[in-house]
Amino acid sequence: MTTQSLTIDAHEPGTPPGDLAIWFFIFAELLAFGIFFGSYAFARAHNVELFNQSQLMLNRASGAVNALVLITSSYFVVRAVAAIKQGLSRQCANWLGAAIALGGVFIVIKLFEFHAKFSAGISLSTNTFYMFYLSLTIFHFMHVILGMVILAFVMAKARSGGYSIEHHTGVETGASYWHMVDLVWIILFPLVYVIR
Amino acid sequence: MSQAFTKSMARNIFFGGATFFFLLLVALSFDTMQVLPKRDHRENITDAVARGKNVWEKNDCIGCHTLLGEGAYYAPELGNVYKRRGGEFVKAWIKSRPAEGTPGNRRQMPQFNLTDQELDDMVAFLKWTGEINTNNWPPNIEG
Amino acid sequence: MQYKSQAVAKPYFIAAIGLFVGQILFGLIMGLQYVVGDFLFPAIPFNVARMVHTNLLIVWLLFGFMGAAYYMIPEESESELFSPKLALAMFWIFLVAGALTIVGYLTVPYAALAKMTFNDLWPTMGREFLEQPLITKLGIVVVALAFLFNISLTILKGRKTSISLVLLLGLWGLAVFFLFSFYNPSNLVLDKYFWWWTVHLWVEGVWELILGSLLAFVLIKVTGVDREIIEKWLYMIIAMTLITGIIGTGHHYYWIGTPEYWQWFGSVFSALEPIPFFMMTVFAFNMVNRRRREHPNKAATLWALGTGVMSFLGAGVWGFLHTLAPVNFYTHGTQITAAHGHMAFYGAYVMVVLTIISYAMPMLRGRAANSGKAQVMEMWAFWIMTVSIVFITLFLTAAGILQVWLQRVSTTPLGFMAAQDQVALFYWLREITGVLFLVGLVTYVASFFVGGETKEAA
Amino acid sequence: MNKPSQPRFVRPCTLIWLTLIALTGVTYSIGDAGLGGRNVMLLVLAITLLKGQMIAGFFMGLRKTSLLWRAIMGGYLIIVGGMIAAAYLMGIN
Repeated sequence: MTTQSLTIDAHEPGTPPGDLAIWFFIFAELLAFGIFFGSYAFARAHNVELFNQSQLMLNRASGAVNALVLITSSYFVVRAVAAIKQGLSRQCANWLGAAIALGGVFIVIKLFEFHAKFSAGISLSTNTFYMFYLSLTIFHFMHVILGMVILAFVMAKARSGGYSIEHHTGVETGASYWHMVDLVWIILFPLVYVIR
Repeated sequence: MSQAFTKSMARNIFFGGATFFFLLLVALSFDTMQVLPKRDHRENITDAVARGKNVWEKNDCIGCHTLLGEGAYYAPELGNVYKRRGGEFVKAWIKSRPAEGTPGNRRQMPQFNLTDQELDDMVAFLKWTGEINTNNWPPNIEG
Repeated sequence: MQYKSQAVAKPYFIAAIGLFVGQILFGLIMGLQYVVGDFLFPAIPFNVARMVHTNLLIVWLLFGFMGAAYYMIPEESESELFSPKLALAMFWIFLVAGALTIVGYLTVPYAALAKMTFNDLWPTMGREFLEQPLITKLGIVVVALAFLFNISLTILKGRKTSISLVLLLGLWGLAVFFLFSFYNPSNLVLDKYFWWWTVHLWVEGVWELILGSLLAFVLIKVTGVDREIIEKWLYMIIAMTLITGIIGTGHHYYWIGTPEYWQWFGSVFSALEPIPFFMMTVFAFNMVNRRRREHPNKAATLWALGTGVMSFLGAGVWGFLHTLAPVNFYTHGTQITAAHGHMAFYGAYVMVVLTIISYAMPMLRGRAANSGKAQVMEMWAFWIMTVSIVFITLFLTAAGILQVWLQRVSTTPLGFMAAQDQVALFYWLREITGVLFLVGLVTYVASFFVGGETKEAA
Repeated sequence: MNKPSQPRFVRPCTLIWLTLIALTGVTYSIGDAGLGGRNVMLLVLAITLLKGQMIAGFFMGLRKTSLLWRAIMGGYLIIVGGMIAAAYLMGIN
């Protein structure tokens, strides 16, 4: 028993799940997004009319659907972590696969949204609102892709039995990153699409 | 026992983060390249402007002056000098620098012995530079 | 010194210090020309002095980096250098090419130099920090490639550590981003845009990888802390550096014709740029506090800690002061930039090169550390130079604030020269502090000639 | 050896998931109704912060960590929310 407990991926009690290094990255990213959100809010304060008007041009429904997609995807990742904690590698990989697929749905919906905006001739230089809208969403979009790549690596390793009840820090690390991507959209959606 | 904070994870974050943000820089630069023609008015870069830039570089003007705020801080900003002083003044000024310097311990500008052609080119370059959309920098005409 | 081939680092370090002295002398000339405008005119006009000052800085830091690599890599790879002869040959080529370039700056009018070196065929000269004639630029590329070839093969045949990997990445990045210096379109905006890909991605990008690995190497040696821990922090620090610093390039794209959105990207990311420097400070102190051995070389430890603190102050704090677009609108291209430049370069790059020299030179001279007397003198030099640079920075900041106020904010703005006359007092103070810096530097050089009892290197 | 049973965090996370879905629906409906103004903004923001806290606490598992970690995340949400609210109120004046 004692030898077994020594080999478990037990991090110090009280620290968040996954590798501590990812949490530095997560908080650095959250900080960058946070400053961007604040900049958006204050830029809006100087341009309320423009922001309110331009906001109406956004596709709120696709933003909301994407929120649902990411929330659900995040939940699937929670199930993946739960599965590996039971030693169920296959289930873990399947839940991750489902989460990645939903990430793909997010990407597709977002691409339709971008396509509509770009074909209307909207770019980063159209006005301050669109500068923020495009910067924030594209920056987040790239994070979704990065998150999917990370989850794909974790899934591949899970599928080949690379994780176990004792050793699954990698799953938790990828999961934590993916939840961060979700968290950012949870703030971004109301801020950019709803609040007026 | 595996650690809660591993070197391999730190390394992955380094490579992943660096690649990610470099790609973002490339993407933003791509957009910038699309927008720039509207801001730098490159259709106005005549041969004279191009030659003028060469004269600017050959005499290391940036070693004393700033141009759009970049360079040395020893002598006035020249990005807006065309607006501030006009082309004729610029030419007369460059031409009239005494080779041995001006009296008193004022800051000195060398005599560069530019030809009339080079002076015209330089002014064309400075005029074009003054028309770049710099987001309203500098704050006032003094540069 | 564990490997014979590490000895090639010695001439590199000596050249670096020699050129450093030259850099400071020309700095003093320029500082005086700020207030006594006709000093040495027309023999050495300001633009020539500045070119010599900045180019010497870059070249001596490169000598320092190369020397550091030649010293570190054999020890890290546990293998002799691939070719010590090539390293020595490159040393002489680089030194002679550098010296000829400086002599060219000083003896021939710049326009004549441009003509002599066929600048018209492929104009690359006359841009800040990249004033070197085309042939010198090509020479730098050749030397860099030979150097990288030598270092890379040494690493390939030996042990591969994270420190040598990071150093190698930094050095390759240095060479790759230098290639942008060959791109000089007649469109000034494009020229400036990609000029920063050399300048910014050097000093706020790949050079910081070099800085990090040098510091990590010395910290492992002087503290005896587990390599695993130090390398893990190294990765985290440089990860944060590039995460913030790459898009941080945007803080140079506010007013040079580039689109407005750079004001947001540049501000957001460069506001985060102090974080890696802060981590570096914490890292250096943390490792020294957790040290497992008392290394006899106290001076090297002091330099390492100094690098942590001063790079945070100079690059982190002084950079942040004027990096936000609304502030930069007023401070862009003033003495504030000069203030930041001086402390950042000293705190980050000068100090880290002096750190590795301080650690390696005694070894190269066959002892674990210099005598107590020599170390005390070196530490005096540390404090004199560091305090001087702090005051130089403070005086330039004061001059800059006043300049901004008089020339840009005031409702009755003064012209450039009129504003300069008003702040002359601060330029005098800066020049006096500059002389003090030279005193520190002379003390530093003298410390190499102080004898006394030393222990043989292990 | 017996397989361990399903971890205890799954059930609360399922409830959190459903709550998040419902709250997203509320936010969307508010947007769809074109509602605006100070009180609506505060409501939407409150919902957002609540959702953020749920994700951080349950999905990310921060509720089981030490006070420091919870404080960093909680502080982050409060500061970002506070900035958004402050800027909004500034825009009204």
